This record gives sequence, structure tokens and C-alpha cells, in this order.
Amino acid sequence: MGILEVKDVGKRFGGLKALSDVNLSVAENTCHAIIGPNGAGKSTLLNCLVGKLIPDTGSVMFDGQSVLGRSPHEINQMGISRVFQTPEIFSDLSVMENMMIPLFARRDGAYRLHAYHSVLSEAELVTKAEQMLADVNMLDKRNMHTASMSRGDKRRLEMAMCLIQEPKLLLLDEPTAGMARADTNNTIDLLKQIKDSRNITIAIIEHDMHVVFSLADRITVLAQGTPLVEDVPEKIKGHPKVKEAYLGETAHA
Amino acid sequence: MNVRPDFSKNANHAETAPAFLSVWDMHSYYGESYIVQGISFNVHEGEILALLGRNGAGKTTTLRSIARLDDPQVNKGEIWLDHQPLHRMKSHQASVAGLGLVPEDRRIIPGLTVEENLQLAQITPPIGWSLERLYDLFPRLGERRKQEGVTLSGGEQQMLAIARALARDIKVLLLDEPYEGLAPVIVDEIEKTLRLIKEQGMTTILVEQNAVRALQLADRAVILDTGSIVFDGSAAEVLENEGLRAEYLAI
Amino acid sequence: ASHSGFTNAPGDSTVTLGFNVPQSGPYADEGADELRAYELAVEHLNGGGDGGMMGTFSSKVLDGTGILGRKVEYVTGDTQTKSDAARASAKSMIEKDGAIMITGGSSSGVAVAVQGLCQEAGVIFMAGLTHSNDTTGKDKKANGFRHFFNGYMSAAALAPVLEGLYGNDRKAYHLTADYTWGWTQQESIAAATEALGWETVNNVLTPLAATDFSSYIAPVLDSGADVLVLNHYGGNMVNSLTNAVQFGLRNKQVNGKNFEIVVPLFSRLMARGAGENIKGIVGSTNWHWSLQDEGSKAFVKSFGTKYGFPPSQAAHTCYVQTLLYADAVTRAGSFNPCAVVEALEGFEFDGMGNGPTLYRAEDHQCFKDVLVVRGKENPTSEFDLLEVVEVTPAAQVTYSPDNPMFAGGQLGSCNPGA
Amino acid sequence: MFGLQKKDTNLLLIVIALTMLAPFILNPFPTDSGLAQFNAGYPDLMQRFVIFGIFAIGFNILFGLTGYLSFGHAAFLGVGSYSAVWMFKLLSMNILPAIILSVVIAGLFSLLIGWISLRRTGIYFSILTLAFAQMSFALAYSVLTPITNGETGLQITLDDPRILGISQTADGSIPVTNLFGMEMRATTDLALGAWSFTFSMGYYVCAVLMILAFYMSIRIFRSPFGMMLRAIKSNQTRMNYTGLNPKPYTLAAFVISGMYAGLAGGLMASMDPLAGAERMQWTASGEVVLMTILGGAGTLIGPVLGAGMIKYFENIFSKINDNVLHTWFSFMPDGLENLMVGILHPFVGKGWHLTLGIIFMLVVAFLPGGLVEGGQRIGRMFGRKKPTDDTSAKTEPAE
Amino acid sequence: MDAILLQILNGLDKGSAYALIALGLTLIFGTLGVVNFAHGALFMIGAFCSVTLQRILNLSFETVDPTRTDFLGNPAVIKTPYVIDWFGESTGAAIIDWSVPLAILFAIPIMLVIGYVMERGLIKHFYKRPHADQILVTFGLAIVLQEIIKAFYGANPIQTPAPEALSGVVEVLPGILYPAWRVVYFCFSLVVIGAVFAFLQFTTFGMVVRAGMADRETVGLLGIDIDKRFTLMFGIAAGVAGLAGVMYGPINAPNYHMGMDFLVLSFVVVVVGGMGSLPGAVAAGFLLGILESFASMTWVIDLIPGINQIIIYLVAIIILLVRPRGLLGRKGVME
Ligand SMILES: Nc1ncnc2c1ncn2[C@@H]1O[C@H](COP(=O)(O)OP(=O)(O)OP(=O)(O)O)[C@@H](O)[C@H]1O
Ligand SMILES: Nc1ncnc2c1ncn2[C@@H]1O[C@H](COP(=O)(O)OP(=O)(O)OP(=O)(O)O)[C@@H](O)[C@H]1O
Ligand SMILES: CC(C)C[C@H](N)C(=O)O
Ligand SMILES: [Mg+2]
Ligand SMILES: [Mg+2]
Repeated sequence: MGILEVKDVGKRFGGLKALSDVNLSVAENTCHAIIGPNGAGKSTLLNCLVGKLIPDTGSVMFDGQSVLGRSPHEINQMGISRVFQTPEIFSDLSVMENMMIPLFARRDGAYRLHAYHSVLSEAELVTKAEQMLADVNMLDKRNMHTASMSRGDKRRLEMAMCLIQEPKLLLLDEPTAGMARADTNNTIDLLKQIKDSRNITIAIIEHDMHVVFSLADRITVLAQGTPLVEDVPEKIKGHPKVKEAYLGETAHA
Repeated sequence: MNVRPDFSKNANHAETAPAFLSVWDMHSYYGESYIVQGISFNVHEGEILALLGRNGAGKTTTLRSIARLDDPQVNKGEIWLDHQPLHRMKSHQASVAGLGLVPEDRRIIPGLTVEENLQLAQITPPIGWSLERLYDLFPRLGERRKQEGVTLSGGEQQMLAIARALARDIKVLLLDEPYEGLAPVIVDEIEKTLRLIKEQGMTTILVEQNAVRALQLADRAVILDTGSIVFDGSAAEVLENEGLRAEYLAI
Repeated sequence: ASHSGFTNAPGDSTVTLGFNVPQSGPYADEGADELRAYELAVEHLNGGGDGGMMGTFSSKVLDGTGILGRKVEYVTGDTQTKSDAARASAKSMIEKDGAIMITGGSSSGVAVAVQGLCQEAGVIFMAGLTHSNDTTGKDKKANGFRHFFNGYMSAAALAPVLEGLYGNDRKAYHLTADYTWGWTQQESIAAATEALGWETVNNVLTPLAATDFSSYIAPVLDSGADVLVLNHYGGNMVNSLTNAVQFGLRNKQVNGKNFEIVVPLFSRLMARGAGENIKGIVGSTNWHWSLQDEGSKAFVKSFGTKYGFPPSQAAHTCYVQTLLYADAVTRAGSFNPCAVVEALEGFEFDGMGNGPTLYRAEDHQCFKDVLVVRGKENPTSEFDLLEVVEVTPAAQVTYSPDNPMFAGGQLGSCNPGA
Repeated sequence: MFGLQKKDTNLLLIVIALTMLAPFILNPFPTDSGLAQFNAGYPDLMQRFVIFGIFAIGFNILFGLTGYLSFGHAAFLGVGSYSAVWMFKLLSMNILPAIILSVVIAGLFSLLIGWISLRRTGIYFSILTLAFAQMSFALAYSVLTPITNGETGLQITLDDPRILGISQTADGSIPVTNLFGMEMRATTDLALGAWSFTFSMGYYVCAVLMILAFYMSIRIFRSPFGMMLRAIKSNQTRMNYTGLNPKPYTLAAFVISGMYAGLAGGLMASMDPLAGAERMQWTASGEVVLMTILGGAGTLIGPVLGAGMIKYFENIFSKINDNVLHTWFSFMPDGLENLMVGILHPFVGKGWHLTLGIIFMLVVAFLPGGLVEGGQRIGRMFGRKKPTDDTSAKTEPAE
Repeated sequence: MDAILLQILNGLDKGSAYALIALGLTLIFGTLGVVNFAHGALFMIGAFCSVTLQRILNLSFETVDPTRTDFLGNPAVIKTPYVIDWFGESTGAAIIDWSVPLAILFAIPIMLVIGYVMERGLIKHFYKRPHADQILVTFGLAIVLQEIIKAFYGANPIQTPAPEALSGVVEVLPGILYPAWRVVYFCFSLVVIGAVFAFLQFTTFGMVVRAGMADRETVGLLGIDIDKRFTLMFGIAAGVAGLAGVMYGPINAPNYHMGMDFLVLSFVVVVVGGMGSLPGAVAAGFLLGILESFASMTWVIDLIPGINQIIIYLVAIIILLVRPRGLLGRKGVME
């Protein structure tokens, strides 16, 4: 029994069947990649896991509990963090403040009125945030205003914000899109290290096959809203159906 | 008035063919931050130029400057497109003059359907590809034409952004990371398209993180680092030059 | 200067009065006219100009050397026709500018609020326009005086005229501005007309902020009433009257009689606003420039020469209040509010336009003749909008101080402040 | 000091110094000079400065931090005032119970309105708050007259019970508001040469409360709670996916700012025991919005500056009449004098609205960050570090 | 029954003023996204176009009539309007009589110019600025406009009567008499609303402006000069507000404050209608107008005291709680 169990999930948008009969089981402490053509329903599936969308049919169990019907913040409190396809960060806040908010959320739960504390008296959290920033190579930007950062930086920041929450399950929607090769490689290393050292389960959507094949323990290929195949990376690489629907001829991993 | 500046001073510029798009000593600022620090380069008619560099090197800033968007401000420098002084224009005039930009965050317009997003591009002449032809190129968009643009999947949005540029009759296509978020098959598809329109005479500047792919497609390459040009030459040269790749592209 | 035993005791050379009038908001025009009158009064007190009513005033102690030998200076403030703002403005005149007397205003709500403040602060309040019974009724204050008439007096003056014009068998529908003035005037008119035999069919309170009264007018058509009483003033009156005329009320026959509209309280400035619609409509007013007594003529001449148009009733009241105050101080020989109160209480005078007048000691209401007027059918000039139908003698509008409509408050004792 | 960063401590100390010395600072001109018109150091106006300062500080906690633009905050101020006056009528003229009740009632009222209105965001939220406030105003003006005394406003009278105090004083007057016997109306004058300064009990009570209110607002701005509020303004989606529920935070901010408004209302009634319905009208709500923006929304000191500026215009500029103008320019030849008076006439006295309108436009056009930005620019011009710095949060729209 | 019909008419009539003002406001606020607190002032200026034209038509030369005296006893000055002098008694008087409808012609160019100047000179710089700044600047502008009008025309209402022929009552339904001018106003508002809808419906203009609002930059990239269109949109909005004002004069005499009186209400109408929706604004305008009329009926007030004063706000609250984006609002506009 995996930490995340998706059973028979289906989702329609008007006449469009975005997802149908999706079954997925992610084992604890593994990295599970979801790939598939554009518009296959990958992001939709992710949205169903985090409470942004409610599936029409099926069930989603996380850590033995159903996530359906819970609001996004409750699901996050259960231990699921998500990185978005277009970075969602607090663009009026500094990098450091962006890091502090998830730390507070993790420590205090969904709501706690700390109206009289000073942020700066939380030395322990500050150290933690700095540590994390160092891990993603952003410590030098700690006081920067995030609105003026380049997009690659925003992505890394968002990832750091999610990681610092020490989630049980980390959902990544194309985390390296738009990242320079060097940073992509850093990210791969970072995720690998995290998975090993922190007991994290990762579900990742990615079109960069280099990333997918370096990280994934298992891969699900989604096409037109249904899983096409699910297997270990080696099998997927050569899979003819996958080649045709997704990888194409020139795909070099 | 439409006199072309003398580019012979540009040492990097050995080509003899006349430049179609010229950027000369361009300095761009976001407010007070000085980003693009005096770059000059030429693009020839019908060629694909790869504009490469690390995150934050200033690629997007360069493209936005050429497209004459309000931000960044170009405080100094000249940009000429086919004898027209772009640096004196606003973005909508640059567009009429023949420039098309596919922005990096796609910028699908909220509240409009896929089809409306495309129609919007055809309100002011010159009009380029017909909607049918665009739907032929990206059948996905045809299927989704009544859907609100921003609800498309990431990859579909990218297709829409490219289609929207082609919907206008443009001379120069500026692509800011067009492959991002696209399935490998689609990337192949788009690459084919780029080759196709190149054959029809399109001039293209391609910004791409996947440098190898970009270089395989491009004729020439310009590499930016912290707002300055560190290399201007043929694409093949970069592919061969191990040191250059390692230093500026980390590949 | 706080050792003289009362607030803002003036120095040896000047004395400061506070003119607190609406300079913005819907009554701004009245406020402007009030201010003109005040300036004229100050000019006259200081010995400038032609002296205006100082010559006709029955008390002769004013001699054009200011008040008790001090040159009169003044400060102005904006009430915005809001109780809060008016009070703030008056407060600053008292605290900042050292005003010893506050006067002005164009609304009963404001008058009541400012009067309360003056009482607390220990200065004299000479009310400007305020027509609510409450000002000298349940909200009366020892430090406050009113030279204007009130709802009760309007009713007392109007009732016989209405009887003569429209008979004893009438059904009246009241629209009433929803605040102290509207309520008390409505109560007074209803009582007076009911005494004639009229029936009050309905009374609808309308918000002060209302601008379109059509939805209040429409039900009138259905109610069986044959008289509409508009207890409205200012913009309210202009709009409700216009609406009523638009809906054809004036051309209607109900119960076999001509439908009539009554506007119990008129002013010329409002009549100008209402234009054609005012013609033939009866109401009451405190004073009108066409009065032919010596005082009125002197004032109209003085004012008209300076400003080029005749004064309004607002200007008249404010001018007179200023002279009355100066006179009281001079007669008392002191600026001490308590001395002034004493000098004004029970003071009888003449020559100020409405015939012999009494400032009654019990409630500080003044009693004088009331004018019943009618919108003129053929005005000869842009100022000639109202014709005086009747001058109701003071005796006929006088009521006893314990009249139930005025019961409830206490005058208290005069407060000289610090 | 005080558990604040150095920068904030300095700001607080400056504010303390300014408020405590206000009677001097606001009366810079000798009593007899022509410029004495511009003196603002009399009790009523000084009280207004700090009371509206409190109102605006509170409003800024909601608007400046979360970006939720309430257009109905005056309702809480009004409710506070009514509560206080009722306390004076029923209990005693001591302002302490009155103020406490004002804050509590305003808090409860804002809890109710906030709880409903915060179901919506952006303009929909603004209109909901506006609608509630306008309803309160209309009701206070009309059908609630037994409680509010309608348009005239609720006043204290000689026959109020005042069970813990006296109905009337020995000489038949209404007793005065006080704090354990210290009368709010009490003043002391100090004459120094040509200058004269007034120290008012009421002002110092208000000033101390404003300093406390300001101190609390600094604490809130610098607290995790304050950071959450800014995060809400910045990106609610990310907030949700970080495991945080924005609603209780915004509701808390709403109630806190409602209580600040209640405090301001209670103080207003304590300084001058009358509560009028107009102080609940949308124009009054709009005024605090304007104060906050004019001063610099989201900055610590801005709202206080904005409040001061608007109140200064309302009280000082509206008093400059032609007479005063003539005295100023009396040194000029007559023709010139009349010309100057003619030129200035439309802008002062009853034209003060015009000047205020123009100033609004000039400030937004040239100082996008409000008066605080003006202060910073001046500070920079003198090469110092900006004295009144504030959070890094920039003003953002109420999306 | 008659009373109810009459209140429906009344409501439609009130509603047409609300709808017209809200329509103009939606163009600026719901479409351009600018919180325009000066919109009421535009309405007011429209009404003063009538006043001004009336004044112009009444421009007179003066002759002294020694047989009569003025209030001070001096010989009276008689004024004769030039129009009467030029066109003769009857034509001249008719022109003056019809000054309000004539003012439409006079107001359209004026309002377009005002809209143009306002947009180019001021609003243009505020598209990208926070709404808070827009509120401050447009509120400042509203005050300035209002004070200017007050300086020229005073604070009291100025009568602008409807033409004689239209100032009586007409029988709209058997037995139901209704002021003719109000019927005219209702029809007029329908025409204006129809014209604006047609313009936006049958051209791409509406779509382009919406797109421009959502993302100016990208629209510029597509070769569209969005500034020009924003200006035009603003001009149309100002024109609609102005026309609403011109024709409103005979219903309620214009005063300098009338804009502020309508301002808050028109924001409520726009938002209840739903941000960005023109049909929403119009529907909400009529709905609230009718409800307001009903709430001021005697028996309703007797039933629920004070309801007439709060009905609009109460309904607004209920609608916004039941329908998150008002009647027909679009997603994402100013949320
Ligand atoms: N709100 C919506 N309304 C209508 N259709 C939608 C909506 N959201 C998504 N879709 C459609 O559902 C399909 C699946 O979208 P989804 O975003 O899940 O794709 P994806 O697999 O993440 O693709 P990509 O790799 O391109 O991001 C797409 O065709 C998309 O157009
Ligand atoms: N709006 C802005 N305001 C201020 N600085 C900005 C802004 N946008 C970008 N920058 C800065 O300009 C620099 C260049 O950014 P640009 O987006 O051009 O880089 P890029 O080469 O396109 O990078 P990437 O590969 O991440 O897209 C970066 O340092 C970035 O922080
Ligand atoms: C101005 C007054 C004569 C009438 C005014 N409305 C009042 O309240 O008294
Ligand atoms: Mg996706
Ligand atoms: Mg880029």
C-alpha cells in the first residue's frame, strides 16, 4: 500500500474528459514521475490531489486518509506540498520572508495569531531558512525582492519554500522548465539528496527526460486522461507506445 | 531619415551579407537596475540566431527591448529592422513593422477563448497565417478553440503563444524559450515548423535553455553573460568549442 | 486671560465673534448670504457704512465704536450642514480664535448640536436659521438664543390662511424630512390643521439625503388626500415640489376640490431653486425683503447697495442676531455670558423688521410677527418670487413655555465657562 | 528597546517626541502675527489629529497589510462613539468605561460584518462593507433614533441617570467628561514672549493612547501575523498551498482595525460628548481611506501623516477668509493687495475643498508612495538615511 | 393596483438613471479597471451642459425701463435674450423652451472632449497604478470639478425645465398618468444603452479593450494601439454619463453635488451587476430602481420601518452573498 493511492479518478470539464479511470499508487520514499503529451491531464491530476479540483469520480487517499473534500490548506497540513507550473510565490515579499511563511505554517498550523511576536525573534527558524536557501544556492539573494527576480530564480525559490515544509509528499509540476542546464543538474542533485536524507516521497511531472530518468523510480505515462503504461524507467524508455505518443524520434535522455 | 547606421565598427561582425535586424550599442534598464549593458549584434534575413546564456543573463531583457515593450527602458542604442528605426517605436508600431514576440511566460490573455486570442492578433494588419492554417499546425488548438485560453494545459498554452505570433505577418520572430513545457514530440514538431518558416524567409531569434537543441537548429549564436555579449559567431563553432560551452552554458 | 471669570474674555482693543455657517454642502448659498450679513453687521458695528438697522433699532446704545469700545473682529467656519463638523468648527473658533460668541448655521440639527457645545464651553450662541421646535424646546440651553420663528409658529400663522383658502374639509398627506426639524414642524402643522377640521391621512418620513421623491409622491395620488404638505427644506423641498408638480398633482381634482400643495417653510433662495413650480404655493417665512417697515427698508438698502441684490431671510436673521448680541453686551456692560443672558432674557425691542419683538426669558425664543407668503404668479424681477399674503401678529403665534410640543428639556443655568 | 528593531524604536521615539511636544510644534507662529492663522495647536484640533491618527493606523492594519479595502470603517467609529455617549448617559462621565465599551462593541460589530464580508474579495468585499456601513448610517439616522437621536446626534443632557456619577453639577450644568476626576476639558496656557501654548488634558490622554496604538501597530507589522497579512495580499493561492487559511487572518486584521476605529470613536465622544450619524456615512469611511493613501498605505507612519494633513486643511484652511487675506497682504499697494486676495480667494476659506482636491491629485501624481515618500525624498536630499522608513511592503492595490 | 403599476414605472424610471450611470461607470471601472470616483462628476457636468446652454440661450441685452423700479427703488433694467431678438418672439422662445433636448447636441462634443482630456491628461498615467492611487486621484479630480462648478453656478439647484410640450403628464396605460419627461428619459436611456451595446457587440472593440485591460503589454505586441482605444472607451463612458446628466435636469434640478449623491450608488449598481458586465450593470440598475420604488410604498414602510433607506444596500448584500460575482460578473475582474 503506497503513501498515495489514487483510485478510478475521473474529471470532466464540460464536454472534455480530462481524466478517466486514473489509478496510481506511489510507494513511500520513492520518486514517481508522471509524463505524457501536452494536455494529457497531468496537471489536472495534480490539482485533484491538492484540493484545487475535486474529481468527479474515484478516491484519493494519502497516508491512509482521504484528501477529497478537504481544502488546499488542510491537505497541505496533511503533508503534501506542491510546486506550480508557473511559479506561485509571494512577489511583494523578500526571499527570506517567502521562506519564513511556510516555516510558520508548518510549526503553528493553519492559523495562529502571533500578533505581538517579532519575526526576528524566531532565530531558529531564520537559521533553518538560511540553511535551505544555501542548499538551493540562493543565500546571496536572501534580501532580494522576488518581483524582480529572473524566472529561474523564482522556480528555485518556490521549490525551497516547499521543501522547507518537510512534506511527506512533494508534488512538482515541471520544476526545471526554464532552468539553465547547470541549475537543472543542481536541482536533480538536490532532489536526490532530499529524497535520501529526509524521507520524502516525490511525484514529479516533467518534460525534460534527462530529469525524469535521473530521478524517477517509477514512471506513469498519461495520455488523453488515462494511464498508458506504468513501469520502471528502463522499460519506459524503449516502450514503442510511449515513443510514438510522447518521446518522438529524437528524444535523447 | 531611414539611413542605416554604420556597423563596420562592430568587430564581431565579419559577415558581408547585409543585416536585416541590427542592434547597436543597446543599454536597457529596469528602473535603476542596469541589465543589458551595451550590446550590438546583427541578424540576417532568413537566418535563425540562437541567443544563449545562463539564467538572468539578460536574454529576455534583450528580446523585450527589441520588441519595444515599456519595461525595460532602452536608454541608449539603436535597433533597425529592415530600414525601419525600431528604437523610435512603441511596441504596437514595432509589431506592425514586422516583429513578433513569443514571450517567455506565454501571456495568454485571460477572459478570452483560444480563438479570440488568435483573432486579437489579426485585428491590425498585416495579417499572417489564417486560423485554419494555424489549427492545421496545432490541431490541439483547433479542438480547444472555444475554451478559455488560460485553462489550456501548459504545453497547449505554449502552442497558442506561438500560433498567435504567426497569425500576424511578421518578418522577425522572437522566441523566448518556446520549447519549455512541451512534450518531446511537440518540440520536434515545432522545430520542423521553424525550419519550414525559415525556408519561407522568416528571420528568427531563438532563446532557449536547451542549448544543444537550439544550436542544432540555429545558423548563428550569440552568448550573453551579465548583460554583455561574450560570443558572436556560428552555431557550429559553439557546439565544437568545449570551453565556451562549459563556461557560459554549463554543457 | 482666563482669570476674568469667563471663557475667552476679550482684551482691551478687539473682540472676536465666530460666524459658523455652511460654506459647502447643500445649504452653501444660504451660508454665503449669512456671511454677507455678518460682514455687514460687523462693518456697521465698527462704524463703517450707513449703519443699517442700527438707526432703526429701538435700543440706542450701539454707537459705531465696536462693542464696549473694542473693535469687532470675526472668524468664519464651515458647518458643512453636519452636526459633527459644525461642532468641530465652533470648537476651534472657541479654542483657537478665542471667539466669545458663536452664531450662524442653517439647520436645526446643527443648531442644537452647536448650542449644546456653547453651553458646555461657556460662550453665547445666537442661532442662525433653525426652525425646529426643539431648539428652544426640549434642547434649549441657557447660553443659546433664537431670533428665528419655529414650526409651531409657522403652523399657528398658516392655519387661518389655509382655512381661508382651502376650507375646513381637507385631507392632508405629509412628506417629512426625517430629522428634528421635520418631525416638529410636521407635528405642529398637523395639530394646527386638525384643529381646523382637516384630516391627516398619512405622514411619510423621507431621508434627508433623498434627491428623487417620485416614489414618495406616487402613493399620494392613491391616498385620497387633497392636500400635500411638504415638510421639506432646501434641496429636499426643491426636488419634492418639482416632483409633485411633475406628477400633475396641482392639476388634479380630488374629492371635488383642487389638489393643493403647502410648503410650510419658505425661503426666497429655495423659491429660486424651485422656479416655476413655486407659483401659487403658500407657506410661511421669517422675513422678506419687500417688508415696508423702517428697519427692513434700511437693511435692504444697506445690504442691496453693498451686494447688488436683496438679502434673504437668512441674512436678515444673522444680521439682527449680531446687533442684538452687541447691544446686549453694551447694555450689560460686560462680555460675561451670564451678564449677556441676563440682558437678553425678557428683552423687548423694535425696529428690526418684524415689529415689536420679545426674547422670552423662559426659553430664549423670540416672538415677533410671522409672514405668510405665496409664490408669486407674475414676478417682476428675479428676486420678486414671494408675495406676502398676511403678516400674522406675534400675539397669535405665541405659546406658553410649557406647551407640550416644547416640553422636555431644561434651560439650565448660564455657563460662563472658565 | 521595547522589543523593537532599532529603526522602529527610533521611529517610535520620534513619534513620542512629536506628540508630546505637539502643543509647541503646532503653534510655531507668535499669537499676534498674521501667520497665527496657521497655528494648529489648540486642543480640539490636536485631539482630532491623534484620534484620526488612531483611526487611520487601525485602518492601515487591514488595508495596508492585507490589501482588503474596506469602505465601511466609519461604521465602527460611529458605533464606538454611540457606545461611549451611552456610557456617559447611563454610567458616569469617566471616560475609561466608555472607551472600553467602545472598543468592545466596535470589535463585536466588526466581527459580525467582517465575518460576512470576508466571504468575498476585491471590489466585492469593498462594496459589502460599504453596504453594511451605509445601512448602519441610514438606520442610525432614522429608525434607530431612540438610540441615536437621529440627525441631531446623541447628546448628554441634564436628566440622564448616570448611576455612578451625578446627573447635574451643583450649579445646574452637565458634568464634564473626565478620567478619574481629571477633566478632559482642562487646559493650561503657557505664554512665552509673543508665543502662547495650550496644554490640554484631553489631548494628552488621546496622545498617550495613540502612542500605544502606534506601538501595537509596529508590533503587528513586524510580527509573523503581520507577515501573514502581507502574504495574503501578495498571493492567496500560495498561501493556501502552504497550509494556511487566509480567512482567520484577514478576519483578525479586520476586527483589530475595527477596534482601533472603535477606540477612535470612543475618544472622540470623550473629548466632545456628542455622537452624530454622519460619522458613519460613506464619506467618513472614504476619508480614512484617503488619509491612509495620502500618507502612504502600508507604511507605519503614513496614515498618521495623512490624517493630520486632511484635518489640518479642514480646520485651518477653511477658516482663512478674505478678511484674513487682506490682513496678510495689507503691506502691498491696494491694487496688488486686491489682486493677491482675488487669486487666493478660491483656494481658501470655503474653497478649501478645492485645494484639498488639488493636493490629492498632486500627491498621487508625484509621490506615488504618499507623503511618506515625500519625506523619504527630502531625507535623501539631505543625504541622511530616510528617517521614517517602514516595511518593505509597497502599496499594492486591493485586489 | 394602480399604485403598484405606478411604482413599477417609477422604478423603471429611477432604474434608467442608475442604469445609464452604471453603464458609463462599467465601461471605465468594470472594463478599463480604473476606479473612477470622478464618474459622478461627469454626470453632473452633463447636467450642467443643459444649464450652460440654457444660460447661453438666455444671454440678454439690457434696457432700462424708467417706468418700473427695482428693489432699491432705482429704475428697473429689463433683459431681453438675444435669441428672442434674433429669431423673433415665438421661435426664440421655442428655442429656449427646448434647451434641454438641444443640450444633447451641445453635450456630446463637450463630454467627448472632457473624456479625452481626462484620459490623456490624467487617467492614462494610472492604469498601472494601484486602485488606491486611482481612488485618490479621481476623488481629487471630482472635488476639483465640483468646486469649479460651484464657483460658477453656486450651490443651489438650478431649474432646467423640460420643454413645455413634454412637461405635462401622459397616459401611459389606461388610467395611469405619468410625467411625460420621465417617459422620455426612460426611452432615451434605452436608446443610449442600445447604442452602446450595439457598438460593443458588433465590433471587436469590446474584446480588444477587455484584452487590453487584462494584459496591455501583450495586446501591444499584437500590433494594437491600445491607448487609442482606451481613450475612445473613456470618451464613450464620459459621453454616456454626460447624456444621462443632460436629460436628468428636468427630473431633479441640477446642483453641484448631484454627482456625489449618485457616486456611491452607481458603484453599488456596477458591482451588484457584476464587474465587467454591461448587461449586468443595466440589469442591476433597473432591479435596484424598482426595488427602491417598492420599498418606499407606504404599506411597505409601515411593515418594515426604514426599509426604504436601506433596501438597495440590503439587496446588494444578499446578491453578493448568493452570487459571488454579482449578477453577471466575469471571473478575475478586481477580485
Ligand atoms: N478549467 C478547465 N476548463 C476546461 N478545460 C480544461 C481546464 N483545465 C484543463 N483543461 C483541459 O484539460 C486538459 C488537461 O490539462 P492539463 O493541464 O492537466 O494537461 P497537462 O497534462 O498538465 O499538460 P502540459 O504538459 O501541457 O502541462 C487540457 O486539454 C486542458 O485544455
Ligand atoms: N521587472 C524586473 N525588474 C528588475 N529587474 C529585473 C526584472 N526582470 C528581470 N530583472 C533582472 O534582470 C536580469 C536579467 O533578466 P532576464 O529575465 O533578462 O534574464 P534571462 O536571461 O531571460 O534569464 P532566464 O533564463 O532565467 O529567463 C536578472 O538579473 C533579473 O533579476
Ligand atoms: C434652515 C431652516 C429654516 C430650516 C432647516 N431645515 C432647519 O432645520 O431648521
Ligand atoms: Mg501541465
Ligand atoms: Mg528569460
